[in-house]
Amino acid sequence: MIKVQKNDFVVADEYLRLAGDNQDGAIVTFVGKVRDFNEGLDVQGLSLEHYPGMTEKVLSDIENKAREHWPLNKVTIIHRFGNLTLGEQIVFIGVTSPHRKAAFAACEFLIDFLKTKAPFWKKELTSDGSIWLDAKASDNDASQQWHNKLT
Amino acid sequence: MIKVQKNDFVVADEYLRLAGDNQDGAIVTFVGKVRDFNEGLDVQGLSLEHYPGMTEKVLSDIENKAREHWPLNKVTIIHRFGNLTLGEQIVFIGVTSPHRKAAFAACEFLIDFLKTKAPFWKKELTSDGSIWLDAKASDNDASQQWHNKLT
Amino acid sequence: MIKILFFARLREQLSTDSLTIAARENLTTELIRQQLAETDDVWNKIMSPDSLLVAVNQEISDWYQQVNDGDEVAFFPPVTGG
Amino acid sequence: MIKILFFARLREQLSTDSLTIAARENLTTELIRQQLAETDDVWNKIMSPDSLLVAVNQEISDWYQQVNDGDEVAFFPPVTGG
Repeated sequence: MIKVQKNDFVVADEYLRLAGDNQDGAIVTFVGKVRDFNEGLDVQGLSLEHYPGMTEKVLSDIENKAREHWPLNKVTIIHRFGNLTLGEQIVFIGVTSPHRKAAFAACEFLIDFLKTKAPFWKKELTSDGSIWLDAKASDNDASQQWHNKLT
Repeated sequence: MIKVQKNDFVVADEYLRLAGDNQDGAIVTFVGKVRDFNEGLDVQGLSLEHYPGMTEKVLSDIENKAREHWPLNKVTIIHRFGNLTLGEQIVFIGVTSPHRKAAFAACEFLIDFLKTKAPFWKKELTSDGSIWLDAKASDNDASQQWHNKLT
Repeated sequence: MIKILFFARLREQLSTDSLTIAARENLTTELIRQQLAETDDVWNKIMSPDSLLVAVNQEISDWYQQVNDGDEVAFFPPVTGG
Repeated sequence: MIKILFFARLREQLSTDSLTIAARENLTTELIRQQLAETDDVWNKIMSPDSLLVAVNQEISDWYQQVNDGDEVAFFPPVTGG
């Protein structure tokens, strides 16, 4: 299930949706939040822009790619846009699988790929004003490492 | 926080306990459940025995080891014992960190080490009777790989 | 007609989120970029190919992709979600 | 006195979860294992060192560890939790 939404999500509800099947031995979830420091500036909030239509397509492609590589049962990807304050939830990734290794790998793959492929852009609101974030080399490296590992 | 308990846990509550700090950008959780097939036999439930006292010590050691390797904020490890039926939750691991790579690595490390170091033993109840599980080579491999990677 | 979209830093710096251009034979993503860059000095700087990504019909593309009448072409900086 | 504990398959096969033995000089985990293995044929088979783990005072140990009066020694099969 893929959702791109302005509203917050409730992890408890998402967990319940994921956890219903007896064939799954493993459930791995990731939540990314707005945190208070990034590159030395104190962050008060974020404005998140995205490309409606393309975002959903890319997330769906990433999910399909993960399913090619690992035996997954349920996959949930939720990403918010709009204005978010400090501590708010940005993104939820949840996967279930018979096997824990697959669940961990797929969950990390999904967030790594989302970070470098999905058309979202963050503008940070700091005490020094607002600035568009630059893409991080470490995120590109993470995505590239999967590429090397899986091909 | 380490808990070894007979009662079930509620992921929603554990998530709330983990998710309160604005310094954390990443929250990764793992839940392991009783699943319906293991080595070809259909599983109806598990009986989980442990070594009270030693279990808590080992889990605490594993947590400390994880904290030596990654910048973690909160760590929760919950493992149940006693009789569990199909689909029931067995184990919860949750970690928070400023960085997602650290959160993923530590969460997987904790469950991999728990599986090979913590004194729990599973007896599976199948349609053919009950049998003590043998340790899996794949679990030893997973634990050994961390050893090689981190030392 | 071809619909052109701009996102994030580009949208702000160009003070526009979309425009349309006429379709023509043998049009490519690179030719559209060049055409937009010729608008004025501001556009010339912002539409330079460094750190500029392009998508055609909501799929990430390269600079050699043919663009046809009715296509949607989007320009944006490297993504920073998650 | 030394407290001996058995868990899981061992506990079931030996039909006992604990017993005590007298402390003596230069006792080791291996010597306790041998002493228990000499009980009878059942114990001899079950206390063979293959796939047998030992902990002293709730810490995993090897077969050379000295065991003193008041220690707690546990024998069990490889762990299978998680």
